[in-house]
Amino acid sequence: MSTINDNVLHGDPGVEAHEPSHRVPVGGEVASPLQREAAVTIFEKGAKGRRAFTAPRLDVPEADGEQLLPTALRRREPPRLPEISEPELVRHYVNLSKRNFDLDSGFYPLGSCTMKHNPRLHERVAALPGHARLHPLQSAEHSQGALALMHNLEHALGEVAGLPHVSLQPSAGSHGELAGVLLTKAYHEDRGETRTKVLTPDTAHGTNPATVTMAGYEVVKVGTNPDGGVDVDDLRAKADTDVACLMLTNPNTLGIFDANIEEIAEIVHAVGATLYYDGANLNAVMGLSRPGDMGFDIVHFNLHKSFTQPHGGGGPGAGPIAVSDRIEPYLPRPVIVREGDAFRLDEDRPKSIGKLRGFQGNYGCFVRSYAYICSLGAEGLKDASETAVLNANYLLARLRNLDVADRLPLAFGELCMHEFVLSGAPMKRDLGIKTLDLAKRLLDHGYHPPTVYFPLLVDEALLIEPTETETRETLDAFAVAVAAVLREAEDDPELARNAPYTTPVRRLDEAGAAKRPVIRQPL
Amino acid sequence: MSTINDNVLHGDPGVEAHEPSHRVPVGGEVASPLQREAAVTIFEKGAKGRRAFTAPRLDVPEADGEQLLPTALRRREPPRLPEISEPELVRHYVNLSKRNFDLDSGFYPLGSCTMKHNPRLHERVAALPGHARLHPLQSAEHSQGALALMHNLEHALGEVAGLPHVSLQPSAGSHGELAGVLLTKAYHEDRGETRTKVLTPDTAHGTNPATVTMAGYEVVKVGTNPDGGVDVDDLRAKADTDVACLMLTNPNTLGIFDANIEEIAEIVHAVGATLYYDGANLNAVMGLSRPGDMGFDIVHFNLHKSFTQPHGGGGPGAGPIAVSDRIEPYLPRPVIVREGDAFRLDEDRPKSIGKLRGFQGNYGCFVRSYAYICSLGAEGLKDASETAVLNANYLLARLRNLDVADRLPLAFGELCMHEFVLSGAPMKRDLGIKTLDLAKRLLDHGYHPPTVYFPLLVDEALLIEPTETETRETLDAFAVAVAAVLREAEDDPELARNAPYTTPVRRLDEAGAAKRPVIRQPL
Amino acid sequence: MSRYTATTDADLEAMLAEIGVSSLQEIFDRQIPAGVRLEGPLDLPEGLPEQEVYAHLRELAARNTSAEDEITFLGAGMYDHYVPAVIDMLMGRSEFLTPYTPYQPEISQGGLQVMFEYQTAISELTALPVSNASVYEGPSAVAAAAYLAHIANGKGRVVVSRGVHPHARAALATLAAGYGHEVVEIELRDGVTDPDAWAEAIDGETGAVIFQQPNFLGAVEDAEALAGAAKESPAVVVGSYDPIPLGIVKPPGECGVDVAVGEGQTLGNRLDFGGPSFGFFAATQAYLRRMPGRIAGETTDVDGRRGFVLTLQTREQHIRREKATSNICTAQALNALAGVVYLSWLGREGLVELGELLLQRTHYAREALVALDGVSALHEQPVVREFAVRLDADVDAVIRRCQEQGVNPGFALGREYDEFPDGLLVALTEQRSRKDIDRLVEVLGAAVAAERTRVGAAS
Amino acid sequence: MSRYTATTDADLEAMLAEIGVSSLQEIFDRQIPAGVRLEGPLDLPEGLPEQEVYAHLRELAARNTSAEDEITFLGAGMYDHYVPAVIDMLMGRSEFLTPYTPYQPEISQGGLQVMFEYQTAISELTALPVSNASVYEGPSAVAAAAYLAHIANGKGRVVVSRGVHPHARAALATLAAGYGHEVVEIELRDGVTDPDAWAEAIDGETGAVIFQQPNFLGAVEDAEALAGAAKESPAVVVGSYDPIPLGIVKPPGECGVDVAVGEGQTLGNRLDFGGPSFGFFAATQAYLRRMPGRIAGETTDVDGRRGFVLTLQTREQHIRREKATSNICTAQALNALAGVVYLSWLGREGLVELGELLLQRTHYAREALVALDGVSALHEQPVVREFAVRLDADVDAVIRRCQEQGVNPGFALGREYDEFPDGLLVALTEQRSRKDIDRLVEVLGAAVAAERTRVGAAS
Ligand SMILES: Cc1ncc(COP(=O)(O)O)c(C=O)c1O
Ligand SMILES: Cc1ncc(COP(=O)(O)O)c(C=O)c1O
Repeated sequence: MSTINDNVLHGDPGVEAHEPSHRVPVGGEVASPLQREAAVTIFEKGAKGRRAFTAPRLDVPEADGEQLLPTALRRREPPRLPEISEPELVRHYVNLSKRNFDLDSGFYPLGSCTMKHNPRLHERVAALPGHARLHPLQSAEHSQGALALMHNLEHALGEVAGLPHVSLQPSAGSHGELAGVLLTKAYHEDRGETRTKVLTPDTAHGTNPATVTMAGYEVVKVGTNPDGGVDVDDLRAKADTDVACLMLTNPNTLGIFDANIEEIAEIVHAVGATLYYDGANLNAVMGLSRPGDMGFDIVHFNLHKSFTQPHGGGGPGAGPIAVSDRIEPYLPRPVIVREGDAFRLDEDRPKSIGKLRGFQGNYGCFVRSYAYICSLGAEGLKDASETAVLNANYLLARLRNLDVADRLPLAFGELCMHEFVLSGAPMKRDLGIKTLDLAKRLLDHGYHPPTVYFPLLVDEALLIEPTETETRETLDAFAVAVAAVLREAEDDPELARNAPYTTPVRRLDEAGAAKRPVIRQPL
Repeated sequence: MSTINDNVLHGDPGVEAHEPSHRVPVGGEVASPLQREAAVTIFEKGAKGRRAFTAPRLDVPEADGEQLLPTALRRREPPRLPEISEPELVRHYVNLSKRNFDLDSGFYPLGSCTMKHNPRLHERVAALPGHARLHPLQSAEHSQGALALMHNLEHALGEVAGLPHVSLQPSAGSHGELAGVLLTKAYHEDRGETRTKVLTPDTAHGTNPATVTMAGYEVVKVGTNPDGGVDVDDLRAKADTDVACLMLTNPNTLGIFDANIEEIAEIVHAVGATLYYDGANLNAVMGLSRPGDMGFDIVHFNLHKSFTQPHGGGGPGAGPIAVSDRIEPYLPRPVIVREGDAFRLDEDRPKSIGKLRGFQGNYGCFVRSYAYICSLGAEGLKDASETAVLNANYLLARLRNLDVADRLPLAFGELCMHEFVLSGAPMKRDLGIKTLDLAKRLLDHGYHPPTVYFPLLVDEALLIEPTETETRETLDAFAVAVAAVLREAEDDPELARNAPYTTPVRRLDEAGAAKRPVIRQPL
Repeated sequence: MSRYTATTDADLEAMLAEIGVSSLQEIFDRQIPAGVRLEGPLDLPEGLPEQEVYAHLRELAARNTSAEDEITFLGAGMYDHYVPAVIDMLMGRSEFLTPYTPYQPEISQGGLQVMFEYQTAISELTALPVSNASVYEGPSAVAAAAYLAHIANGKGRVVVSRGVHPHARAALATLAAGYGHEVVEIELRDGVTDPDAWAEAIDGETGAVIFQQPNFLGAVEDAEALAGAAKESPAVVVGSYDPIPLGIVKPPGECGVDVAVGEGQTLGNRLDFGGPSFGFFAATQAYLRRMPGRIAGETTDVDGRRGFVLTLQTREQHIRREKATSNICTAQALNALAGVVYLSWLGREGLVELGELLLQRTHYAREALVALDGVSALHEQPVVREFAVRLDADVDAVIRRCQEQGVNPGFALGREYDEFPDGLLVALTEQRSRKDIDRLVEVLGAAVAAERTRVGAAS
Repeated sequence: MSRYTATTDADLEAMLAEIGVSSLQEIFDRQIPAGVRLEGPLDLPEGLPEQEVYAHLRELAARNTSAEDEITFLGAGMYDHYVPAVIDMLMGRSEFLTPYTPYQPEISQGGLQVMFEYQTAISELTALPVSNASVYEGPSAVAAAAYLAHIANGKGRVVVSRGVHPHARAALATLAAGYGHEVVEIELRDGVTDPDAWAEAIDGETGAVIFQQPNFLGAVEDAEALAGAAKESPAVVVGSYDPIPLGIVKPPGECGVDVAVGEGQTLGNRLDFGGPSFGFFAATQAYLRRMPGRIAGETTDVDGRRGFVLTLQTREQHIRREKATSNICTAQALNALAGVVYLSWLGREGLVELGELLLQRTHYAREALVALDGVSALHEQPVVREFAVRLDADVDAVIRRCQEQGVNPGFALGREYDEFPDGLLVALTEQRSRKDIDRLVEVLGAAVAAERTRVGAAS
């Protein structure tokens, strides 16, 4: 049953085709604007002697360079960096940028990545010199603003997590995971226990098992039940006193909130293990349900997901962690200490696991996420999660009501949280196009495709996360596009199999790239 | 004779065609990325109640609004502005931006417009709060930095012009022209003279005659001699004591430096008229030749041309003027006065023509142009003009050596200054494509075309100004593209006549737009 | 070669060969007469590395007291409104920042559509059907409106209220001196344009009448009455409007105004010590073909796609030359972009909320100030975002005292109005909170008191 | 609905109907067990308008003393280099700022090519053939290099010079505690890694040896000798490099280093109170398939066009999970973009000029400081951009005195090195001119003198 108007339903502007009266002439020399530009690297541009940099004058008496740095320690030939004027430099990278799709240009429902709007206010405040040119070793007295900001952010994150202590230090989600597992190790070792295993569900993100290995534990997989939650029996069977930790994402990467979370926590705690919350999906539950209240001991946040740090094409991010009282003594150092109205960094933490990285973490990300929290407040954060879940369920329903469901059925459950997983298996069987083909064809419609082939336990998985900052019209249009690809494939599956057609490059030879890696420009 | 290598000559990457193995399927639904997006305005997006703005709380006791502003003075219905969330707003305008060609993306040889590189440093310094949030009525005591900057800029511009006094006030070139002609009027009136005519050559930019009319003078046209300079005999015939001024561009819009400039100045001054320098082409002569030394009384600068203020798609700009001693008393007020180390604005200028606009002019542009002058210094400005002239002559030679000259001959002279004019008349006659067609076909090659159909005295004119910030490779590639269009037209002129094909929209119905003007969105 | 040029020695050699000259000098020697060649270098400092230019410009900035450095109530034509961050980003995009005027519409649809949207927004704001794509700024827009009247009806007399911004009146006078018009100024009475003097001044030779809304003293004029008074005359009725209050103040199109102009700085543009901003210029249908400046219009391409072009160009200098409606060429496209983005950001409800907030805060500030000893109302008219008071103390001295305390209390009216030597004009924006107002009250009260004591002691 | 969401009441109603639920609450009630639903609101302040968030963050910024507020010689791992304006612009472009990791190469060629160019630049800089696309930052990169050694040779012992940044040694220790490695620290002698102790510590069970170039005291190590000492052992030779001096200092690839890592902040990234920046990670060919993180590779599309993809992904967590070479996922792509833009901006000649300039200014500063009463050299080794001195006065007190004069003289070595309680580490960048150095000399000289007087007087 559709309650929205037909224009929205059928009038996807993204595919309203204009039949040009003059196509690019056959045999003509000019391809589509981006395709006609062959990729040329910066090392292939410029000319000997060109430069964008003007060195400051040597304003001190010149000493003998050989005296200051003997030849034996000196470089013989300068690195062959580009030689290029500023205008060329600008054009090169501006034109490269045009070969990227981005969130400010279109819908980006990449599941598990929370591609929500990145407010520009955050870039403005992060660029204030008082933040941007603050040296990390500036004395506490001279960095009170930064320490106060971090303190406030810690409080806010702790409140969202429902856990009292926060360290902002880790650099990303996976770094937070590493911190969390090392905290678990320190906790157990401090109690004289040596544990060897960490449990991860088969829906877990790859960083979870990879982290476990790095921290010196063995990975033990836990199964998934028919509702998409943890197989509690399997968990019970595997939870013994060798187990240090269960790492869980909740809602998990299927978009399913685990109905048995309380029981799971009990089982894990009963054997003395910690319960670790992979916060990549926190965007579903802010202000609605708190990991601490669910029984989690350690939580990481991806500030670049729920808290709007722009993804930057693969970072930067930040992965703060929140922990319970019993984990607190082991937190990375330094910790921020408040004394009256003043703040300082405390390095004197004898039980600390130490440091995961230099200085105080990715402060620039803290500024952005803190600004976001200031903008939204308690109500706004809750609204964000509610709307994220609403949008996901709406898109799911739209797809269902466009009769997409028999080709792309929901993998688990009926409703979802902030994201959902469809299986492309029937589509592959009936139409002969794979999830990858669907994804590539969506590129021609101007969309970033959902996450594909993850989570692993769903055949031909398509993981869709619209986020709260998208409009209903966008969701409608996307649903129509998916339906259109399926419809088109009924007539001619080759269209999708050979897609995309309109992108700067088309399908790339990834196998060849891996077989004969060319990972730098030969000069 | 070509001294550059063949790769550069023949390997224009802009048109190196890839023959796609799968074109957009015939009858397929998806056009090229930008063409598939139908134009949708911001007024057609959003939904009732959406918003990007959060109003500050009412933090004062609420008074009765009707009391404060009676109904009779009140608006009944709010204006129907867009209702849109911030993410939608951002996407709308980011996507609109992608429908623009720009200088940071490619070559922009638009003659008479000096599309030189806009350094980003200038945006950074202009955005410093001490400049950007300075109120124009701030007291002199509290705006010493701004006044010093303006004073320094006045000095630098005066030095480039070779004239001692500068007013930064006018908002653009044409505004500077208006100032200049009004100054002339004030000068003559102050001497008890009433003059009625202003001379402009037929190569003059349209703003010149338009300005003359606005200032209450009659336009008298002066002819052009076979070398592209002022027809001195014609000038001599028309220069009488009714003439208030001769407005000249030198080099003129043909890119020709007037060989008779000294004689011209003599003739004009002999009848008591002023000589006005339209500085739009100053980029040819900075540090090489000075209008003041040529005999000009009044000069305007286009800071958005020679001095890198970005054009902004049609402004902002700034049009400062420099004048000789005898014109100085009439300068717009206020003028900046230096007293010891302090600066102040002097409004007490009894002979001043008054004000052309509010406050002190487009200060934000002054900051950028001043930064540019600081970066380049005397040598750099000279290098800029030398290179601009070198690049123009090189491109002219490249075209000639690619055998383009018989279809697109140089309109006047042999060499040129910073720009040159080709005539498309032979091309039109021999190949059946007009200058407009060539321009439109160049769009498909990824270039902004040169200025077309200006100056008016050249048939099918093509006015090309490469500027100094382009590389030799770019000039080579452009020359190859022009040659390619001509070559292609020999086989099939329809290709150019129907071009462009690859732009977001193709040729537009301009006549229809003017006949039935739709200049706002009906709501 | 500078960092912005790219001609290496090898390039130069090859290029000279291609041109067929032996040196760069030869190119100039063959074109520039010897008598006007500059021999020595320009008397300018040496060029600097980027970092040093930055440091120098930062040092200059530091010698200014900006709206970040004090709590400011300075307005008088430009106002310290908050500029949302999206505007920085959009104005900074190369695609908007660096192109020329959209002469090639096929590759300029972005800028052209922005103009079209801008025109729509201004048309909505003013309730007038026609808007151009921007003129330079507010005061010169007033002069441009009078020029439109001049070419429309040829009458030689302009009647202008002294409630119009002094800079606008000055710009009008400067321009009118060119084409020889008489300008008659009408006094204010009780803070608004004297209606009797206004009506009396308008006659059959009056080509334009001009008022400002709210006027320079912050007072909301009875625009309908002012426009009505010109009804029987040939005059074009021109209103110069502050756009911010137009969410709540009756728009020109509903008051009988023919041409509405105004300063666009408040719409998403920075103060920038006075510019660049933009002027808006809207009119009734009758004046469409007399408008100055660019106008974007909707049309279709050869494939039927919707598109936009510069239209009605036969008004313009590059086509019509001496017969053009104006000489304007480069205008303020980028600032007008900021304007339409700002209006979209505020949105339909936001503009009204902003107006109501300013109305309330301005009222609060006015009441609190006139309650101070030595401060009284200069007029009692309705005000929206700015108001005038009289000080029983030297205004400049009081301002100086306040600035020493980090508060800029406003504009000394005596700088522009001989008739108000004791006047202070106080402006509000949404960035001045109640706390800021309370601080103003405290600081101004103390400054007035101190100044009176000083003078009392001296006498 | 906030300003970042768009669900109007009408939308909500329609959407719920489409979903087939009666309320939003129902969606949650059906999924979240009652016991773990949060009943009350979060204990957080109310949301604020954009302008108030800006004002608040500005107020916090004002409580910091940044490198704009004082003349700073603070370094010790991060340095106040000038960040060219082009970098702001490029990092601010939505197309670089907002996409995810390039999982769909067809629409991510911009980011992928940047990675490829970045890898090339780092490879050139280090003279090593293999670079990944970035890791988090410098100190954790050192720990990651040791982990690479661990998975490459399985040896349980890491030998690390105390010239390595204390934070890097800490990160190494933290990580090594996880997989159970022993870490042995080697003392410094005369400002550099004690060569004898170093050589002695390396044995057949040593999986990695790690030094820093220049080391934490600013001294240029004999990298070839240090690497040479490990030649006979199974150890992976790891060097942690400051990239800025690599225009003039012998690169790791010419010194026998197997893995070169380092802090990338100096390459076009802001200080940002410590991050985000990036870590670079380069290696010999032998370690290509042990590298952590993303790697971009060149390939072609079905039409033969050149293109770029993420490659060798079987190293990575999302494919290999517990068998991955690292758990890293989100790294520092945008900061690495800044890095390659910065290196291109400097260019081949610029990097060398910058190095030589720093070498000279650092020498000048060192000579001037050690000539002061109460200041002496902590070591005599060659230095490039940073050096250590000893103060005959309480270092913290001296620093405090200098800061009161607007000069930050550097880092108190005692904060990290018990063996150098009197040490001060002074860093230069191209933003510190001779004038700044002279001012440092003046202020530091006075501060040391004053502090000695105070102590003398007290005793
Ligand atoms: C469920 C889950 N866990 C962990 C991560 C890793 O986070 P990061 O990329 O911040 O290291 C991700 C990232 O995609 C994720 O989706
Ligand atoms: C020769 C000439 N004169 C005057 C002008 C007008 O300058 P502006 O656009 O700054 O008003 C131009 C602009 O193109 C020009 O080329």
